[in-house]
Amino acid sequence: MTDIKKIKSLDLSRMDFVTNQSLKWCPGCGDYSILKQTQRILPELGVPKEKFLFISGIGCSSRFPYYINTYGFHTIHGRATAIASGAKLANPDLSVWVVTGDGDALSIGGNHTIHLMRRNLDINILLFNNRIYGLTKGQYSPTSELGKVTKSTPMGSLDRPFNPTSLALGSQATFVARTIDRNPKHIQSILKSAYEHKGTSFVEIYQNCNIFNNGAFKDLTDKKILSENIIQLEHGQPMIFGKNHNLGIHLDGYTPKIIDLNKDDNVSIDDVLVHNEKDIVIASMLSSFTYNDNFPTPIGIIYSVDEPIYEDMLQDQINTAIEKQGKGDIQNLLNSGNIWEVK
Amino acid sequence: MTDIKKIKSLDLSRMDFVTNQSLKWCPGCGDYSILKQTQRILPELGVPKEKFLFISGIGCSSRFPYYINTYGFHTIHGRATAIASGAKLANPDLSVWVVTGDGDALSIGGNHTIHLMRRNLDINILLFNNRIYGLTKGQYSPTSELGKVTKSTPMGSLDRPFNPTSLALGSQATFVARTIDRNPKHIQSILKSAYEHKGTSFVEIYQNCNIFNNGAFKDLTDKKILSENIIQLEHGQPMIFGKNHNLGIHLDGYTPKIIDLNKDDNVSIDDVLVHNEKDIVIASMLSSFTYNDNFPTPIGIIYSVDEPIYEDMLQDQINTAIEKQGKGDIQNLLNSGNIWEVK
Amino acid sequence: MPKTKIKHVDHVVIRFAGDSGDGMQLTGSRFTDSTAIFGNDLSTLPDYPAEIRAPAGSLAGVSVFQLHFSSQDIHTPGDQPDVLVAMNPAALKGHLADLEPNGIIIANSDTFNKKNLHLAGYESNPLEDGSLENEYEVHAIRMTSLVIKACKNIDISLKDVERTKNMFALGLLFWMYNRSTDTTIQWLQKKFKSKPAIIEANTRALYAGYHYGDTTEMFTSRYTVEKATLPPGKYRNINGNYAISLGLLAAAEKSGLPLFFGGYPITPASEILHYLASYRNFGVKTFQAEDEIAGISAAIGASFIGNLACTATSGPGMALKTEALGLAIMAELPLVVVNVQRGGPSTGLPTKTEQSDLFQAVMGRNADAPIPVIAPSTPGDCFYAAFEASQIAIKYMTPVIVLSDGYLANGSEPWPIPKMDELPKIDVKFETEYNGKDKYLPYKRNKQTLARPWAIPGTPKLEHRLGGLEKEDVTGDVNYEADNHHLMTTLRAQKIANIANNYPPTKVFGKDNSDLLILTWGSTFGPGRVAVERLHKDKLNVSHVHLRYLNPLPIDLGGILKKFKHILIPEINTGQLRTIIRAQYVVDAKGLNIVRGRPIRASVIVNRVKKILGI
Amino acid sequence: MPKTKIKHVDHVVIRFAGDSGDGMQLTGSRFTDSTAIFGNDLSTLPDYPAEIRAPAGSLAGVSVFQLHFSSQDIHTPGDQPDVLVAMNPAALKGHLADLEPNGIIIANSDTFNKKNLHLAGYESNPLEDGSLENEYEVHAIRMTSLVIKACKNIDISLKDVERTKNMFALGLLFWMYNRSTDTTIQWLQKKFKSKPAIIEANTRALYAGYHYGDTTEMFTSRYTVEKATLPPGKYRNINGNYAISLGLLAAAEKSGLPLFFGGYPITPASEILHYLASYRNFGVKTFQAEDEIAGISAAIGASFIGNLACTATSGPGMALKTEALGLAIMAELPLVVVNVQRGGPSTGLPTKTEQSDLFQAVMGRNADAPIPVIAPSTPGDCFYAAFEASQIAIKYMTPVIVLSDGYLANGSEPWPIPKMDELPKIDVKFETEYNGKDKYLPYKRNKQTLARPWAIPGTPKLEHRLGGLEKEDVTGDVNYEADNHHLMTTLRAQKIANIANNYPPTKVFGKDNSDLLILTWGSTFGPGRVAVERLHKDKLNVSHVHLRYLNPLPIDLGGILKKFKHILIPEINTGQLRTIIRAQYVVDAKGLNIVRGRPIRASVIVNRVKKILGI
Ligand SMILES: Cc1ncc(C[n+]2csc(CCOP(=O)(O)OP(=O)(O)O)c2C)c(N)n1
Ligand SMILES: Cc1ncc(C[n+]2csc(CCOP(=O)(O)OP(=O)(O)O)c2C)c(N)n1
Ligand code: SF4
Ligand code: SF4
Ligand SMILES: [Mg+2]
Ligand SMILES: [Mg+2]
Repeated sequence: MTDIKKIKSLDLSRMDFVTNQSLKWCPGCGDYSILKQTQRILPELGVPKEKFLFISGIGCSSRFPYYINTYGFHTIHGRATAIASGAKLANPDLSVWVVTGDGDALSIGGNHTIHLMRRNLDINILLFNNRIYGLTKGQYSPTSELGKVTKSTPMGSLDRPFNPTSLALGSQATFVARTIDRNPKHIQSILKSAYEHKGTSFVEIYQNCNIFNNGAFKDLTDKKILSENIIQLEHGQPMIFGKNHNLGIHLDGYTPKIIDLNKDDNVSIDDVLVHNEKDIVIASMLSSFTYNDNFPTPIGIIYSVDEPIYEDMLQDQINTAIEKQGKGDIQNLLNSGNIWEVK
Repeated sequence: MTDIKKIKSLDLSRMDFVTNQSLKWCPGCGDYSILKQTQRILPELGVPKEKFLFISGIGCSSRFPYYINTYGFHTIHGRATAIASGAKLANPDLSVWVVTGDGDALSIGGNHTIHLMRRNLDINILLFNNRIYGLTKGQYSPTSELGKVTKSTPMGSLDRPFNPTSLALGSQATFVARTIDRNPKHIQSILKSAYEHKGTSFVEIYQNCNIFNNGAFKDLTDKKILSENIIQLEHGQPMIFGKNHNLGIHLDGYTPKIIDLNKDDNVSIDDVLVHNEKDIVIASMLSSFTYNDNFPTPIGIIYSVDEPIYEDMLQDQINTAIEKQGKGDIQNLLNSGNIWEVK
Repeated sequence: MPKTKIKHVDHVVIRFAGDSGDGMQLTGSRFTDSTAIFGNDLSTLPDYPAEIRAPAGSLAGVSVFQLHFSSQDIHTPGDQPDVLVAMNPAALKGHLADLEPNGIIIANSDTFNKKNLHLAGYESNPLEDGSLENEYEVHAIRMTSLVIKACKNIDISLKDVERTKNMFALGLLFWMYNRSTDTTIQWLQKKFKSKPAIIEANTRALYAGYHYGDTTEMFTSRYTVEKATLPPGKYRNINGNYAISLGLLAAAEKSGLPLFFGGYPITPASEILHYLASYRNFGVKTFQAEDEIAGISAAIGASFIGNLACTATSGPGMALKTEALGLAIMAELPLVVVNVQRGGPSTGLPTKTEQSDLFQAVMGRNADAPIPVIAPSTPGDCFYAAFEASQIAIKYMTPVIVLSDGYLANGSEPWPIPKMDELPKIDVKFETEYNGKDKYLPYKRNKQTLARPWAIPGTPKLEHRLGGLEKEDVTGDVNYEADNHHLMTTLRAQKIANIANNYPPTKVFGKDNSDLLILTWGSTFGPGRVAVERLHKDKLNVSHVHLRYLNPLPIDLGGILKKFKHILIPEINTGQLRTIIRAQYVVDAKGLNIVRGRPIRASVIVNRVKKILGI
Repeated sequence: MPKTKIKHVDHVVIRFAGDSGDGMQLTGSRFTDSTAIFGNDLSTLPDYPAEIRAPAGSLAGVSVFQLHFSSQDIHTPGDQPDVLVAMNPAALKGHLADLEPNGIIIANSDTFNKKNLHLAGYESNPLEDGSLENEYEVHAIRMTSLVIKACKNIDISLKDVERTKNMFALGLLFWMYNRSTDTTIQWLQKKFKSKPAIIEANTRALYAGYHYGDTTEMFTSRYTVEKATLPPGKYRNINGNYAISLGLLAAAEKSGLPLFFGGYPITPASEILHYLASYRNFGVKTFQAEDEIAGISAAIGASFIGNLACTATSGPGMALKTEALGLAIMAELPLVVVNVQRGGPSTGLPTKTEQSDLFQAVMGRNADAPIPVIAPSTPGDCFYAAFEASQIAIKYMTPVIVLSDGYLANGSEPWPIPKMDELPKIDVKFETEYNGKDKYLPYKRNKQTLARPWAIPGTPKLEHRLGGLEKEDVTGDVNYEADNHHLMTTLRAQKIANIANNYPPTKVFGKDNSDLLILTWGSTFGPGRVAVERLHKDKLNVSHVHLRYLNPLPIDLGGILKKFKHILIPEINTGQLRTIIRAQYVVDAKGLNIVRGRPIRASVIVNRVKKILGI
């Protein structure tokens, strides 16, 4: 099937992925950083430029394709994942990326998002989660915290938020990861892993909207406190965090606890849970830390397993059908069934 | 708020809930049993008949409201949960039930379903899962097994199925349960629990479509083998199953295993995991058994926690606003702002 | 041999009616096949309940198949049946009113028991109480008993034996109309290959029916309907949904583009998905999406990538696709959208036919959003409509709507098999080089057609971005300027208007100017044509124009309409084409609007015309 | 005091243009408020970019507020500004072409630096290169420097100081037009209650502007625009979105029904959700749904339960609601659906105005699915349109569409405050007893209106089921029969047609028969009326009819149209009302179709009329 992943260095650089369109995000918007990191890693993937396709919906984040010099499609609100599915099926040889927002992917587009994940097409979803509707000027989104005061909820929102990584896991996603706009190196590494993963890669990117939801992630980006609030996951590594790498996640029965390697008695690194990105129970547990003040927020690859790829199986069916029935001949088909001749 | 749950015996019987419409399901369809059990438990809930509202989408299952003599609304494909949300918000005093199919709730209606669960309105969702599109005559559904041969997939389906209970958990559902058309007592008890639960209750009901997907659940309904294939969950009880109640779920670290109390050495009932319907990690693990041949399929209440109810919070906002600002006076409102008078 | 007379007749309409489980659709199809192969012209109309298996014996559960066959060229499944096969009381009750005076009733009297009579709402047994006697020729036959007798000693269940009663009825009708049982026997042998006992039972039942006619003295007449003089060539019988599928396949072949179908099941369009899904060996990619929106969205994605992309649905699904259609218009991507219309509004009458989505097709979008609309006129014509829609979509870079309907979808007719090498090639030119100075300009239009170029992802150097925001003329960049928007709005409209330049001249059946013109579209072609033929027989000065192109309308139509004193537009809706025609040509066209979930009857049109002409 | 002349003028159009961050909307609103309170008639038109903060200094980033105020009764925000306030080069570049010959330019010259000039596409500085000199009255003022000077010693950031330059411009204009600064000072004090330093800075900037006019000798003239003679009463300034929200609230009050709003944010309709969400103390329930489909679905659910249910959206969202609208039609439930139209197709020009969703509103659904459509004519009229839509919805048990647009939504005008006790009561009668013998018949219609009864869940004994399948007449049971479907289709159509029986007579402005009729709908009322007024001044025999009711059309309209030689329909679309009028009345109405994302100019209409009349 696709050989795009095998091609090596193509002499591309970041500048090859910059368009002539002037960027129209607000100064200070987290989207800039994500754009830049994306433009940085694309040249390193060994994919010819013309084989990249970026598809987005509607929202501030969804303006992304205009700014990245590949094939692109800025579509309609919520449908990027569905349109990308058709594009990928039509030409599996393309490297297809969906750029979407928390409103686009989880509000109006929620259904297409979860269906893409269960289908497991080899598409990378970058969900820019700013926990707000940016483009429509600041209504709460499905990831906004309960009680959020916005233009549409002057007394506070009444909906408990989705946890995008849990939703992804519940939708049979095969790759679930999270990163943050303010951590360029981490974004790069996660985007590369997402690309490497065969199947749908779901990447939640925490993104600051400094106009309508400034500081939504300040606990996770403020240098002074972030190390206590974030746990960076590595497959096969113990789950350690904290300023002095002193804190660890420990399983007491099936209940997760935080232990302090420096302070708690009788605990050692062996008591710290080792991350296993192939285990759905661990992944569910880690994901459940998300809105939980007692635990650090996990970033990195939460879950990653290999499952059959939709477009590969489709191609297999085509091949098998041709093998068994011969390549379709339309005139023969027209002439089949109960035929008679009028002379 | 609502006091419907407090009213006691109202002298209603099953027959009060039977309509004059002739039933149009195929003879042998699993829907009949579910209808009957529902008609059985409604009189026992202490709710006046006129306060029940059944809302459905489109599908065989969605014909349900015509056959139950309460208020009802057979709406459009996929939107029952959204329509029910408006109805419940408009009158929280009603007991609102959604009846839907695997196509209706998880294909076209997937988004409304997951949003209702995160919002946690006090609505009971009964999802009749026959793993097929019945009404449109037998295409595969989002819960059909991978490789399913149907009219629309003559060489087999290519989508990995949703696991409805996992999707519900991933959507922040507060009540997730499963039952089977062929087990009347179990349906009744689950429906009652769903009713008792304040918040959105998600009940997956395995339902045999004897025309287009006959025997989809035969491993779970065939008296000879079902006890090996089903585990019936009870909160606070060890997870035991098997013909002789000899098999149990054991956690080895965080990895579930099956142990045989009669055969395995050194194991006792104390090694069997106790079901805790309040624990999301346990619930996720149990739900993941669903398509796993190595484990029994859990039925019963997988997860049940209390969380704030959308319509209650909405009513609170109204009360608070009236308390603080006084009951709105439209003429005053019209007269507010920058006013001037032309004489 | 009993003394049956042989009568020669021009045409016959048979209606098979029975319980959903009685196999009426199958019986009808078998009779159709034999009749087609025999060489009659024919037209069929299946009609079945919305329920999968409505309660046995109920009125709601009756499934119907009507067949009109003739030695002449015919255009409709017939107004009123000459023969009603009623497999149970409900079938008789529900369809007797339609039967021709003195028509033939063939009933399975075994089913006329108390329970079934009650379910059908009969107080007494109409086969016995004399109520039918003077008006119809009634044959009450104990079909169930007779097949049980015929199938003695075959090792299958009683239920399976009883099921063969439809073969009995079929055999009897074969006898009545002098048809061979051969193709049916062949068909049984193929269909039940692995079940010889079933073959045996059905074959015996078929023969039992045939011989019943031959041996009882019940029937005083047999009929012959001579072969029709159809144009020479190879024929097959075809329904509209299959014809659409083949038309799309043919367009893929002729354009050299891979075929992509994204859709969601919905009655009566689902079969298009089913058919196409079975052609993986043609490289067809079908995608059963999570809903109609995802179906069309996936197709739009595939179109961008250079596939011949299509979707098919019915009214409610079409409604859901509306927003995405706007995107295809703005992005100017080719796309074929098939709407197999059904009764509405809302879920309405999901298994019945209607022509009420014309407004939706032509005008049913937000903003100024023109889309070409083509409607096939007969089941076989669906092939050409789908093919032509693909041609237009590709040539003009636009979505195109094909308006079929439930009758066309399920109805069938003999179909001269097209020769692929006689179909036109569909030119596709993907851009591979800059079309501007040092750059690719995605909205630099073809001067003649106004189509924009199609450069597909994967093409080196031509990287570009499409989107739903207003595009700058030529460059395709986002542009919010006032004059550009006016220009682009005008260009989009002009591009679609241009399509009419390529239409063939509109044909008038009958005189170019006469007292009255019947103007039809879609499946009302048949009744319209039959009505005019009958009126011509009455020497009335009446003509017929059938519209294939609903948007843009043919350029010559205005001139044609002016020459008629009256214009009558029969439609299965409340007057949608009438509105469009009046708006376009400022002519006082009248409507004949009968919204009964069935084709309009030619006789109703004839009557209305006479009334207008004061006859 | 310098020797400035005071000139009396009838009306003035000012356009404030600046970067998105320059606060032009605010400046415009402040000037509007003072002008309103002063007693002028006025009309405003805000226009801002689709981006939240487009790049500083770019053409795309210019935000505009236009204000027309007058001593006369006026109807539009003005064709061409008399004064252009340009806070940067891009603002000048983008709007100079619209300025009246000899118009006044007031520019913040501090921003005319190399970078900004380049961004705006200027080669040289137009304030200095003499290019403007002879054609305009140019005032280049270093506003930024002047506010920095004025705000010395206030303890706020330089950025905050610089921001006050809009107050400087406002102050200067207050001086020029003899307006009081009082209401603005009060407003500042309320708005920045907790930030006294900000109040101080803005106040100083405002005075600095005012005194700048007073003390420099730059300005040779000041202007007065006398109070308009508006009808007596209490007034406030109002925009369309707010007026709609209040109209719905008023209808809830007058009907005694709780108000339920289900919707999804979309420009330019989002504010209706915002406004209504802030009225919890009125018991209003607002539900921000996951999409437009869920928004209308929830509203349908609430309608069944007996609320006054509504939703609001714009074109693309309207498209998504189409299927659910069909359900509301079939279930015959009351529902108010507001569409605030914007430029399309697809995402189009999301912040610009357009009138192109008329087809969609009247005809844009599958099947025969009639819905009444009402369009407000001015921002204040939106109140009455929403109120009347609620009346009709409840009286006829039907969804009703209100077609507003981006201009009405954001534009504003002085509004005589309605008196609640003068508004009609809206009768609601929920059924509580059987309306049939021993049972409840949900489709037993009111003989006059054809509305079905409304029995809400929770009512003992009246348990019943609604649904989207075809209903049996009277009982509302599911019914697939042919005749019933024809009957129900007819009844649904007749019910909607009946609504026209209650319309007030259509008013003709000008003579009842004349050479030419200008027919308008929606926000084109203003330009249409102004054009006719101007043509009357030229003694031309021209009249104006404005259509509030787009479906069904007024019964008397046909008779009126016949009396005019020419009919001209100006619309911000490619001819949608024109199509509807031609279809209905078979009259050869002509269109004036200018699709530029802005109101059509009265002068363009005047010119076209003269051309048609050969003048
Ligand atoms: C059908 C439709 N409904 C609503 C909108 C309006 N709309 C545009 S973007 C958006 C939400 C954007 O939020 P998000 O996806 O989080 O993107 P962000 O702007 O925050 O990056 C909405 C509601 C639309 N364009 N189309
Ligand atoms: C908008 C729309 N799309 C498609 C359909 C056709 N349709 C009706 S029911 C159905 C699927 C039913 O499957 P499911 O929900 O599993 O119900 P079941 O019949 O199996 O009980 C479909 C596709 C429709 N009615 N409306
Ligand atoms: S509104 Fe927020 S998300 Fe949108 S561009 Fe501005 S900062 Fe970024
Ligand atoms: S098709 Fe299947 S689900 Fe539908 S009624 Fe028949 S058996 Fe039940
Ligand atoms: Mg967002
Ligand atoms: Mg199903």
